[in-house]
Amino acid sequence: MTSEVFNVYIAVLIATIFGFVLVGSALIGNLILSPRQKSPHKGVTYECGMLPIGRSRAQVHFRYYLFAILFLIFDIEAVFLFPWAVSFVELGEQAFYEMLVFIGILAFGLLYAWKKGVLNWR
Amino acid sequence: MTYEEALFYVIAAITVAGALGVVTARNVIHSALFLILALLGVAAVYVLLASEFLAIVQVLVYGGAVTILILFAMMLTRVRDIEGPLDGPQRPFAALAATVFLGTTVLAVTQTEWRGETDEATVVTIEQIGEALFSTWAMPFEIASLLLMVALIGAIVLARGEEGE
Amino acid sequence: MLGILKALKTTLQAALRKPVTVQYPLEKKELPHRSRGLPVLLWDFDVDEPFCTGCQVCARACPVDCITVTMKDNPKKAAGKSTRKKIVEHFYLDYARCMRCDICVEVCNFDAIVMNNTWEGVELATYDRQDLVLDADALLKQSRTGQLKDPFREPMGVAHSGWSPKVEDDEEAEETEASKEGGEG
Amino acid sequence: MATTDYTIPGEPDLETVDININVGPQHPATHGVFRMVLTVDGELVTDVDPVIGYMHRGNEKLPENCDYRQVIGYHDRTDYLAQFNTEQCFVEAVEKLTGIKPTERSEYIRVILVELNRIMSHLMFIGAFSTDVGIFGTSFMYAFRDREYVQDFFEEITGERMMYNYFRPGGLAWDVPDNFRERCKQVLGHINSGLKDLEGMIVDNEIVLARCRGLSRVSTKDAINWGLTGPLLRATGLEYDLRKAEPYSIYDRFEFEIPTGKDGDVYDRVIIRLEEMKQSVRIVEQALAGLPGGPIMAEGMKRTLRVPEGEVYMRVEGPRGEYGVYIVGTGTDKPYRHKVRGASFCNLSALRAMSIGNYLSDVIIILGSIDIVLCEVDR
Amino acid sequence: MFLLADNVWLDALLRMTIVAVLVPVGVILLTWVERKVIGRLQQRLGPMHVGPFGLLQGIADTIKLMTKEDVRPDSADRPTFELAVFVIVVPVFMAAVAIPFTADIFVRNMALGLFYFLAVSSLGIVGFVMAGWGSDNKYALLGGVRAGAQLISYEIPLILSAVAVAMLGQSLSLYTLVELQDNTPFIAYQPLAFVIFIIAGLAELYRQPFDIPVAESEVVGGPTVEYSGIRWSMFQMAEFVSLVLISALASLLFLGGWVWPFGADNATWLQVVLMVVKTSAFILFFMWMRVSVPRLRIDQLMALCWQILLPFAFLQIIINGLVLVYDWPSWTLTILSGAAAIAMGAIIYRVARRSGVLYQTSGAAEQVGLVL
Repeated sequence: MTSEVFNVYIAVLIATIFGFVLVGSALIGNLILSPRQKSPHKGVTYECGMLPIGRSRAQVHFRYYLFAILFLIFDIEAVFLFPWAVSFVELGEQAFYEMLVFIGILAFGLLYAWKKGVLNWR
Repeated sequence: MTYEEALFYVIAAITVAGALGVVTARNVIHSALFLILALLGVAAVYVLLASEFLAIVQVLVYGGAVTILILFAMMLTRVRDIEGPLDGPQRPFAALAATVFLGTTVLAVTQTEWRGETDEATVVTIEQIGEALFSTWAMPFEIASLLLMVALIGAIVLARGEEGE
Repeated sequence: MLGILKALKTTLQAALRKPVTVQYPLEKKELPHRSRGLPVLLWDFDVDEPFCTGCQVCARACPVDCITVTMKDNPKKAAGKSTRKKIVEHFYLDYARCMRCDICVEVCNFDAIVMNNTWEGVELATYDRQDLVLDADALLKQSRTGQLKDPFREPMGVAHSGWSPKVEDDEEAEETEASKEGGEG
Repeated sequence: MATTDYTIPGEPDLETVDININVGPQHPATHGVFRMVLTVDGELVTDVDPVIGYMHRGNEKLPENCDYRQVIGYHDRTDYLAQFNTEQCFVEAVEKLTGIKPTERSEYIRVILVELNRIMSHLMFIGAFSTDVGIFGTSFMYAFRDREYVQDFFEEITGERMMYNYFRPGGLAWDVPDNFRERCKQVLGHINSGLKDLEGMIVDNEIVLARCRGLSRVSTKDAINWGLTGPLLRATGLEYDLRKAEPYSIYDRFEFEIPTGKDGDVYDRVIIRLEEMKQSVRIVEQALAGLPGGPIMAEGMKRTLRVPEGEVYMRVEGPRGEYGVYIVGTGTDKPYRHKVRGASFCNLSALRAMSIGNYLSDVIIILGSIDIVLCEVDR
Repeated sequence: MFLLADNVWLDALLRMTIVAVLVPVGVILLTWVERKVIGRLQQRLGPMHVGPFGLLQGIADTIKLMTKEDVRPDSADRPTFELAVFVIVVPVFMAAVAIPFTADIFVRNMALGLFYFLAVSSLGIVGFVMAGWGSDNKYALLGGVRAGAQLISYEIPLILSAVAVAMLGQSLSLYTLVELQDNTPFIAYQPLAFVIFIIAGLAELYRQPFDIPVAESEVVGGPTVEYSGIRWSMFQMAEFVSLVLISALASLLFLGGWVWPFGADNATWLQVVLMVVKTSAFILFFMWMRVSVPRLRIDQLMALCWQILLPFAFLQIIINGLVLVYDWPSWTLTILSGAAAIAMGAIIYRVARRSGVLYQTSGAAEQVGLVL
């Protein structure tokens, strides 16, 4: 049984390596084939043909962080949903209502966010 | 199964390297990226332990969600490189905390009765997890939802405070 | 959702129609008779010399000053072959500057210049801008070789005085000339 | 590890700093070489600084050294999407100053061409605007497909696809070809079927509605104060069209409506332009029906046109709004002063006020909805 | 499951080699198909010059991209900038492991295939944020955070609609889920989940109308703006491969994969044909969608996700739970889910037509004290 799980993930390991190899070989191929001409203007970041004004790595808006938190919470909920989805029929009513309560509590959180206008971006 | 062991050492090395990178990187974004490496390494260790579900959860929650959260959090601040070691008056406390933590970890590692070969690790299917979660551990499960909701509301309250300023 | 479905329907309908693409270098649209390419000079086959007398009217009328002309005494007049006292000596036209306004054609008193309505000479892609400054020989080429079949030369506006009524003759001459040259070449 | 310090000396350490972004001159969404410097807080635009002048070619000054015929060519290049409209404006200005009466036939042909040109310009607008909204080139292709028919038609008449140089004080440069009527009807057919495509893509599309409705609302009063003209003004609900308000040429002979909006928002501006195309088709049909024969050039025109002393301001309803020409004649063959009022320039002046506080994506749409032609702005 | 070789390592290597060969070939072919399809939908011809009907256009493009100079901004954060490409492409490869193409053709039949696919494909998001931040370009930064926010948000409805399907099959193995659809595909039971899946899938592929991160008229290509040549083509490759994977997943989950309508034990060639037809139907639909609709705005996008798709995805799960726990007949599922789908469409329709969730007057100039 262990080996079965392990066998599956060998393919994942190899896929990972293949991904790296493919991208790497493309980049190396490019390195060999491409011309290289240094020019100070090439190194300037694109900003519609003008020199960039001020810094580029400014802070992102707080809004994005909030959505990341929302995502994290619902992601964790989804993690709980998966084992439930495959077993709730066998477990019967009780499991269903447990999940209903779980979803309900989180839905309340979503509703709160909604009411507070967090989902409205502005 | 020697190659499994070999694989373990490789993965462990990557994980540790990632973890070291987190604390040594001078740029916080680089630290966050090293953190992804370490977290994914842990996921790989879970696979070696035949805990498929846990590994995927690790990838989904830590590899995807937490990383993005951290990256966004980093990008909220003024990202810049930190030159030289961070120092401050709390240095002795940090040393104490680190020592205690190290001691606990060493104690835990040495005191645990290890199950033995990976071969013998019990494979828990997702159905079993579901069963356990919704019968034996139903109460903690519900409490987890409350915890999540509190986290959500907390974040919103904080954010609104931020916006109010 | 309905509006999006409508948009999907519209694109699907368009896909069922015939594409409108003309694959340019392989197939070329037929140019209308009046098509206004770049100016070219005409060749008078009767006396074997350009119509242009170098009078500089076009150079003065050109809004972008892309024409430079100089004039000289016509040697053929002295020989009694031509009625033109003066003839063009140098004629430079900068295609890069020309804005194809047709005014030079309109003002020319001798019908010496027309707008090119063939596909010849429309490619302006050169490696050097200097290559786009054409002299009299180059400007006369299309007329002399017969590439220019039927230029649009209607009386234009008030400024136009008489133009050579020998369109048919010119064309015949052009064609015979072209076939002659073709035979020789 | 890179050891760059991103802090800027003198800046407080923990304060959110807005980013300044150049949009233009080399940006896919700024039609032409228009540049605006946006100050962005996250996705919201807190300030807009329009920068113009990249296309300045002295189009007002140059004609002061040209005779009146040469100026027509420069007018083509002022608003390169509505060449006939600009030519008409200039030619009528000269006629007004000299007292020349253009012939009946040439007036009709002018109206037909001008209205077709208006359709062409609006097609261009719809195409470019829908690209701004994010339709992947589809409406753009449809609009250009139909524009091509009109351009072919114009090429058959004038010989040029864009810079026609066809109108002359007193009439036209030369007569239209014999199959003018049939070809014109063909073109109208293409336009009518093309308009259906464009309406299918844009009108009632939920995403277009969601994006454009209520965006950058302008009240009539504000619009007048800003000097907005054309579809931007009509979108606010004011029925103001120079063709009706101050009929020039022979516009008083045709029956057409002035489409107006309610909210003055981006959506209204788009719908109005779609509607105006239909009205233009109506005018062309009427003009085609009434097209008389006769000469195309007024009697007694001199070889060199000399304009008497005096000044004139002539304005016409261009696709973008009021296009005006101001000429001071001194009895010579060249204008002493030549001034152009570009509709885009005046409309663009409201950009800052219309965009501030909107999303970055919306500012692009608002800019698109103004329908600027940079050559007309910078001249 | 049969092995190509005795050794599991060798077997995995062989299978992945096939995938790794197919991916570039498929991507080259797909770019051609996409350009042709879009061309036709816009009444154009599309590429015509290289090869018959421009068939070799993709190869010509590849050669061009390969021999292009690799330009990197001097101010870019080099490790982040360079690694971003890997972080975007590798998860796509990892995700490909889980997708079975027919009963016999797959890399690995995973017991938790669906879960694994969703988890792994979420890793690529990090790559976009990295690319955006590492480029040291404002457009890239804006595009990067947009990509991050959009992709994480739509991950949730995507996962939830997949959970709804998993509930029907009581399994997370894609193989099992497909085998269960020999009579009726799940789309018949789950129209709502299907609609949510397609919308969320489109958003995950950041294609129109959800191409906000790469919006050309706004952020000029977003995170990819500073990437040139082969690096840029890696983004393109990742996009196309995930397009195929999401399409394949949609046909597996909702259209019965290789099973429906010919039953579970049809010939392998028929299975291949079925899967190719279904997958390409989705791909063509996505391309069709791409040319037909405008782009949403970021706040509308978020509102659509969190205020419409998410509640309805929960609704679908609850409907499924009720019907399955109380063992109601399966047609109730169809009716309830269908009704909910229609309700969702109606809500979107109404909301788009009035000022509301999707559409807000952005307080405009008054907010900054500028009175028009």
